Amino acid sequence: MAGDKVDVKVLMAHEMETGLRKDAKGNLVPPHFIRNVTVTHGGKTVLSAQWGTSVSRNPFLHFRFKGGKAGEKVTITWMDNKGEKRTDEAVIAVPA
Amino acid sequence: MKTILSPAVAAVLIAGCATQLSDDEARQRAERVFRETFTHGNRQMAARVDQQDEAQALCSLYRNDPPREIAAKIEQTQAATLRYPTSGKLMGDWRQGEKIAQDGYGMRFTDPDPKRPNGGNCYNCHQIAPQEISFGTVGPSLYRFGKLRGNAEAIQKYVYGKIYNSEASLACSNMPRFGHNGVLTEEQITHLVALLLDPDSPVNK
Amino acid sequence: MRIERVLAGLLAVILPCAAPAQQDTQKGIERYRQLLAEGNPADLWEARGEQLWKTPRGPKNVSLEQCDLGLGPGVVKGAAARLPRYFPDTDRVQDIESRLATCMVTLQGFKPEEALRNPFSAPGRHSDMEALASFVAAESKGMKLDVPIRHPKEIEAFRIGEQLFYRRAGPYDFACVSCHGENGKRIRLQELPRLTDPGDAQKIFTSWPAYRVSQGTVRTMQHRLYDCYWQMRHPQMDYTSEASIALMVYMAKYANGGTINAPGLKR
Amino acid sequence: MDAKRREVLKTGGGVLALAAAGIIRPGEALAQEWNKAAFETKSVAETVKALGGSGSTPSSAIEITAPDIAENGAVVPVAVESRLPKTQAIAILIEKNPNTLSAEFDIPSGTDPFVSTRVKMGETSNVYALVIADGKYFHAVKEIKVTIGGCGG
Repeated sequence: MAGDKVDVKVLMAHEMETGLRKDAKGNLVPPHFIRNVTVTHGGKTVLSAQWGTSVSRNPFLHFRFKGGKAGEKVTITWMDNKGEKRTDEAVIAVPA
Repeated sequence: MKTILSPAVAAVLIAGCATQLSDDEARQRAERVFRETFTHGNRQMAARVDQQDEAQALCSLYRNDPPREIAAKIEQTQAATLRYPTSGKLMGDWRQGEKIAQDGYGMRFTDPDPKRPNGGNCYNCHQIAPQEISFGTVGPSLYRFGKLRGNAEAIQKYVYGKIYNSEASLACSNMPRFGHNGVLTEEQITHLVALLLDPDSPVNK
Repeated sequence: MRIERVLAGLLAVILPCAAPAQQDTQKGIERYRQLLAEGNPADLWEARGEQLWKTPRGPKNVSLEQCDLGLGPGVVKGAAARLPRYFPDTDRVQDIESRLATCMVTLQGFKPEEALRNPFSAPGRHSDMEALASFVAAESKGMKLDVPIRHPKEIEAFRIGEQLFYRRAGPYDFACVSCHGENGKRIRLQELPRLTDPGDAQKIFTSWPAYRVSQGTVRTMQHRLYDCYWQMRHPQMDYTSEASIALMVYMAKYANGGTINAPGLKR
Repeated sequence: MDAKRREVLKTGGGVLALAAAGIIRPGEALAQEWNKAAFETKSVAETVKALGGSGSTPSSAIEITAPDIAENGAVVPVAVESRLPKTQAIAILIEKNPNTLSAEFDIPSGTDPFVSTRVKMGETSNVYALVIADGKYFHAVKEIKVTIGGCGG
């Protein structure tokens, strides 16, 4: 069995600062944004993305891949321009 | 038994009183609560909202629907505040008028620069030039205002007066009294008159 | 609102209301909202709020799990659907936020000023209150709003809120009713709910807290009122003030019966 | 990663992951490629070049799903689906933004040639979906109007 098509929706908590916004004192806030997003499943990359500053704050990502089975893990990692990194895992749900 | 019962009776009585809180009592309590809710920041601003003027107080009291004689009184006193430009010129530059109509800046507690002129917020409530698709509908559409009415002096005076003090012609209008309340200057109002009445304004194209 | 009745003669032409494009604009905006509904970033706040709720914090190092939100200590399911309400221990009518602050003080040992210090987030600065309120509201998702207006203090709050709703003041002459007194009106492209119409009120009141795309964060009902007064050119509304809660009770009277759909997603 | 939440919020063969606020730590190895030059481009033609193409051809096999009007430019939903065989990458370009390229996605085999995300738009602009398929460059374009919302500035 090839497994199901998996619908992946991700929300990420991140400011996604453009570097163009000024703070209350009128100083430019330095850019701070996610540059890379990688999604893996079973050791295989199922999506990799490069982002600029114009991806919206608290980014949303939706895509689909084939071959995932209920109960298996999907790993999502992002890294921003300051080198901060975060990895989350989600389990593929049992089809309704 | 009596001693146990009496507090319950008392409670019922209190509840009875509260449900019968008269409008005047409710209003007095609301005034106190209102004054207690803006204790931070700019005191001048707080003083200005604490103290309603006559029109504000009457319109609040009658929920913007005053009886005919009260409405007439409001319109009379508000008409007496109308001041037309000393230059006699009522129509300014529609291009500047468009900018003022778009601009929502001014008089909020976070607005820092007192040197920047206040905006008029006109598009928030009115359709004006057709190019701006993001317009409000709280007020009537002003699209083609001058096209339909011309720009004779009488209509210029009417528009100027409406912006200066809307309640001079309509008691308890939802529209701020921009001139009377010191939101917009005489000159700014003449630019808005032009936006609505100048044949070259996009409003009338 | 009353119609223009003094325009006799001079300005008798009533304009056709809007250009034909208006319909398309409205459809475009609806489509925009429909596409956004696919993922609500408020879910992130809800999740963080749940974590905050369950994590021992404060000088007493206890969680908020035993907080009494009106249905008894530890009952969070359905509590938001009955707020604001009167609480005998504080002798006040309290909303979600004011009650959460009470629990932070009584259960966790925070000072009152600490509990109320950071209600509204700013870029780079989270607000625990926004997260906690999102979680608490979400725990009533799908339930019917049933705010009690029975206790004398609840009734008094309603009466005060009613007065405040119509109170015009400031350089713009605005009251709440200036924008929320008629059906089918808009500011720019945003529909304005008529808050005394159950049809509108039931949809609106029940969708706060909400993620506001224009602000990139979740905002609470307290912030909604604070922001309204800001737009009304009033001074800064005190957080959890009696007036703010009175206005909520007034709105809740018309919103009761609506289904909780919080945290919502708004412009 | 101790304060991490692992929850599956949606059923039906899908996952909804919340990469929520929590413990963040500087990344270790995992040096990842980021095409700085491409993200600094100021026009569609420059971006295509920076992504390795010499030009691109319009294609009706690329579908952009986005609103005609955005209520707020800070969050504009844009989805791109390609029906071009051997789609390798999808990029989203916003012509009138200070920097044209917004996002680029590599699509390995087994992944649908479809992505949906949200972008910031400074003003009304054409939005381009650029697709690299079988080594060739194709695009579709859609105008999205950005309106002034709320009570205005």
